[in-house]
Amino acid sequence: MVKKMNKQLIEDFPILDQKVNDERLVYLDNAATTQKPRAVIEAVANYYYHDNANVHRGVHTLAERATAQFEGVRKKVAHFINAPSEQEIIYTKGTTEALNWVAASYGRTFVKPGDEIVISYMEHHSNLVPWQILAKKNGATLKYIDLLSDGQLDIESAKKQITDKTAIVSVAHASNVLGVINPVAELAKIAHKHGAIMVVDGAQSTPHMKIDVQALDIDFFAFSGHKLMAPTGIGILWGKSELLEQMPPLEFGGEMIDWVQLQETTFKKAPWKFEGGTQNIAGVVGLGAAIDYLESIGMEKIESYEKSLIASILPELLKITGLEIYGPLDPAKRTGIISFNLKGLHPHDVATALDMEGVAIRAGHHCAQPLMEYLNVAATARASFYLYNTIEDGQRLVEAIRATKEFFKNGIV
Amino acid sequence: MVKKMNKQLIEDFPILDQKVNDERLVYLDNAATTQKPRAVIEAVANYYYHDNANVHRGVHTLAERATAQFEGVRKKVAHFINAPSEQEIIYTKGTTEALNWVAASYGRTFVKPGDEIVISYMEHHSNLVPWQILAKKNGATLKYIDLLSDGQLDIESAKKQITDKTAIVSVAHASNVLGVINPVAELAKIAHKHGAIMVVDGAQSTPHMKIDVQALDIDFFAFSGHKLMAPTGIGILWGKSELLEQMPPLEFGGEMIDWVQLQETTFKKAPWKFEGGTQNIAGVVGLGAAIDYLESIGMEKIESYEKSLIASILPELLKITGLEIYGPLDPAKRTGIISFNLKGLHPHDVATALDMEGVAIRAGHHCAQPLMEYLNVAATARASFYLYNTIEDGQRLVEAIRATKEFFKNGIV
Amino acid sequence: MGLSRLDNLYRQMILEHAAHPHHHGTLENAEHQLELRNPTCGDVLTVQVAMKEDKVSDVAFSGSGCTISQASASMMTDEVIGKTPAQIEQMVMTFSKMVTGDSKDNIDDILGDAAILEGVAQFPARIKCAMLAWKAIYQVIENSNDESSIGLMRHDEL
Amino acid sequence: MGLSRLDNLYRQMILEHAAHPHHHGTLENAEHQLELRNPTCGDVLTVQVAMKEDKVSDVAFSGSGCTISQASASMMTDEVIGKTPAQIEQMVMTFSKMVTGDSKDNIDDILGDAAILEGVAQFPARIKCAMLAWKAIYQVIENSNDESSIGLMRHDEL
Ligand SMILES: Cc1ncc(COP(=O)(O)O)c(C=O)c1O
Ligand SMILES: Cc1ncc(COP(=O)(O)O)c(C=O)c1O
Repeated sequence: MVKKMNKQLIEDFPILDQKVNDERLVYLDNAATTQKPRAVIEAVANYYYHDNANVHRGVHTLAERATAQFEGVRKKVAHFINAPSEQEIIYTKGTTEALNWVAASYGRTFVKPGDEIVISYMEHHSNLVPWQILAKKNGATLKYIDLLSDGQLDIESAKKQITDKTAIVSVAHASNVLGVINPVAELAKIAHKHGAIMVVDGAQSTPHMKIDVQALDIDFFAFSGHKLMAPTGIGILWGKSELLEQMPPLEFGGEMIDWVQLQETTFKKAPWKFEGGTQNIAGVVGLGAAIDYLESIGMEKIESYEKSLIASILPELLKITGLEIYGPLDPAKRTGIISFNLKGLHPHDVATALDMEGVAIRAGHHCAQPLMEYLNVAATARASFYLYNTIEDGQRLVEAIRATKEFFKNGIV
Repeated sequence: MVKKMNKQLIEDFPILDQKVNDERLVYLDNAATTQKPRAVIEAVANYYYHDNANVHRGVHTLAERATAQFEGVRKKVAHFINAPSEQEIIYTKGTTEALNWVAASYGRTFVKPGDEIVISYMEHHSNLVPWQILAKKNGATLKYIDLLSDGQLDIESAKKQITDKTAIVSVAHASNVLGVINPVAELAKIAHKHGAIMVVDGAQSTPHMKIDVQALDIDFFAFSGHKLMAPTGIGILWGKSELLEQMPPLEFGGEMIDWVQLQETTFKKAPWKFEGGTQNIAGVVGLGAAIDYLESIGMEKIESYEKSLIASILPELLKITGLEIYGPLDPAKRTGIISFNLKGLHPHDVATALDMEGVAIRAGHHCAQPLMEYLNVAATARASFYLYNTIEDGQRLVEAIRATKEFFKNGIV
Repeated sequence: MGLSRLDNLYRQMILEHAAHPHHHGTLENAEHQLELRNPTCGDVLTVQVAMKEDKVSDVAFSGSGCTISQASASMMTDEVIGKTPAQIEQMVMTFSKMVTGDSKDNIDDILGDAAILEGVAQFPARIKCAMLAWKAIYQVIENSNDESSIGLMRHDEL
Repeated sequence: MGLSRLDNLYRQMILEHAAHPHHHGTLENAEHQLELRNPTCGDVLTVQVAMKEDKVSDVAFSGSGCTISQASASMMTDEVIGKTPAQIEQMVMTFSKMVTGDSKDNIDDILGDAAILEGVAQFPARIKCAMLAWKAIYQVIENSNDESSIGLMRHDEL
């Protein structure tokens, strides 16, 4: 089934049907951004070809059509992550903006001097630097949860770090380096026990598994459209409405405004109060199409397909001598992200070599410099899989790594 | 010539070739957002079909292609507004975000208690509320420049309001209601004489005329892509590099970061330090295509075409008894925006009636509530023209207004 | 087609109400009052209510607005006099469903003449205009324990 | 094609420099020093310089990095010894133009063995790696009035 599903799927992604350096492209940089199915690209184009107008205030027909689509996607997103209401769905530029807004609006309003903010060593800079800045501004302390030796979050360390002083716990649902899935529901319980709120960076989980913000019992959840087949420039912040109602807006102007006088202004309620200026309307339409596409397959099916893919590729990679893999080796505990290093070779050299073989991976610190330090590496190579990748893609990766080793064999040791 | 240019042009805009309420669509809501030529829609689609990848950090071929396009557009934008360097070009979500960033970053850093911020009565909420909030936060005073009776900015009032206490002057280059073009170069001179900086909201000027930020001798300039045939969700903040270098970033994470340690972070320099998280890459590509499209025609030609269009339509509108037009009547002093009211009819009723005739206009306060109060109206109807509009479109507008008057003749007085 | 379709929206009775609105003005014996703004178009509407034996005994509205909002306010005032808060609540819900195109069940019974605003459902941009007065009376009734209250209409509500 | 194209980048001499870099380590008599980071990949490179009669008399580099950055650093150290600041400035500019594909004019004359890094121009993602050491020596020379300095490499510069 897995194979068949994939053969059909690939035809939906014209970009994959190309040669790079004379080899068929194998795109394994999905943790950075994903490719878009024809359905998404065409939804955006069709919006511009037929319905484009500014939303909300228009009285004319195109404006009504655009507004209906724009607000309709809010419902769709709410359903997609099982939010209780579409009025808790805020459009943002992406995960980074979403997390920054939580830190700058909720954080600056409610974090007091002496409070603690707890994150983990595996956070992406987008879920780290905003908290650093907040801690500095508000006189709070930023604390880090340790990792176990296989890269899993150390829940015992979490229990120690989260105390009655903790105001905010913020952790990635899935790591963009280690591929590990974190126990956010468990963390949320601990956080709530101490009166803290639980923020979840869903950038690397939402594309790959069914999200249920109510079952996780968390307070804020952020993700990016471009990592789940939607256009660039659109992301989501979900928050509990009790919290959203208490938060000040951050960008002023346009539809977020209720009433302006010369020296005073009142704002709409959430989600609109956060959406200053003309939004990325076509991006929203594309996000709706991407969710439709993913749901037409089914998030559970996507998750199990990716797990089976990883289960078949990991053992092949492990056979390569000198190859070290970061994160847990049990496919049940991880997503389709595999970070690795080849002994004696810098990941940049590996990535360049793989690119010559048509295999697109990433090399670097993956916006997780503290994690690199924690792992005691300068950088890693990272192959990240998605739904449209096949077992053959995994084989191409393995072969390309072997060829790379061979090429450099006589070079540096 | 004007006529011929237009006939060819219209074919570039498939959306215009449709019926709305059984009438051929006449789209006159361009001040809200503009339609996109096929070249822009296809540039976005082609980006997704061939080159889509995340920018900057990638070592592989697609990432290089995406990065080259993304950074290439920065050069194009710099040339488009005659900025001295592409490193002064910051990607934003749109004008609203751009102006908010100036207020929140430059403003909060440099405005002192007792300082004054000077804007005009005709500002869009996006160039008003951010300054209101800034004034409150920093203990400054927000002051307003008066308008002349025909809606032009009163330069004598500007000279009175701008004093040695003034830290920031921020004015629209062109009004989104009155259509009037403001003398920003003159204002900049006054501002600089008093040691204030000059911020210009270019949302309604950039689509319609050649912009030269150096000739205007201003300090910041903001505009939105979607108002000049580019996709939604992308805009530009230009600022002088001496100022940008002194400004703190506002959104943290991703490519804006230089180096992260557990409790400290350093940032890249401008423009990158402002661009947190994955940007609207496809939007940037589309903006590049829109600029190419506009420049292939020529901004001077666009301006003169629109002026000739307005010159032919204004007299026809003025012949309609009971129709009041806001703003100066001299086409040399205005852009293609015409705000009006029909005596005894609410603009919402007018807009609905016009929509039945296939004529898309806007009705409301146009995010300029203080201006509405200043004009002593609750709302206005607004027809706004662009390059692809024709003299026939203007005639359709005039006929539809006449028919509307007729329809309501026996209704309300 | 053109303007002929407008007849569905601007029925003669609606135009008459807008031109000569009923209960337009202010009440001397107002016990409850609410001012609502429609941020989309700048309309302001004030509704005043007097109650007797838990029923609306008198009502008035003031403020400017478009044909639809004025006519709807005028019709609303006609219909709510003599009604209990519970009845009015049901009327507002029914009206809301009618103009959003959700359901036309019992509109004539429950809304009386105001059922003529049914045509608004075909003009989604005008739903807010039609709802303004009904939203106002609803909030007055909800807050009728307070002496007087002021609120803001938001396009997203109801 | 595959890995065969890699030969354009990883020429034998480059691999040898990377495996056995020249002037790797630290100087005892360093007068000027600069640490540069390549934020893209996490590489850190320290360059130390000693001057005599306005010429570079000795140079060393330390830090880890990819094949390209290590080989480039090694070649740079070979080439700058005995050169004046003005000459080094010209070398850095020439190297920068070469690896960005701008111009190959006089690369052999000006850059010596380092001209072999010409192939980097076909691998835009690796330009930063090749530039790191040259950028460092440039900044050391520019700041050579200061006793010692520390700076950050930014991918956007040069
Ligand atoms: C004069 C003016 N300024 C600012 C804006 C805000 O632009 P945006 O909504 O694209 O952020 C607009 C557009 O509505 C405008 O007309
Ligand atoms: C775990 C994680 N958090 C946050 C982000 C930031 O997402 P974006 O760049 O779309 O804002 C990313 C993606 O790079 C990520 O992988």
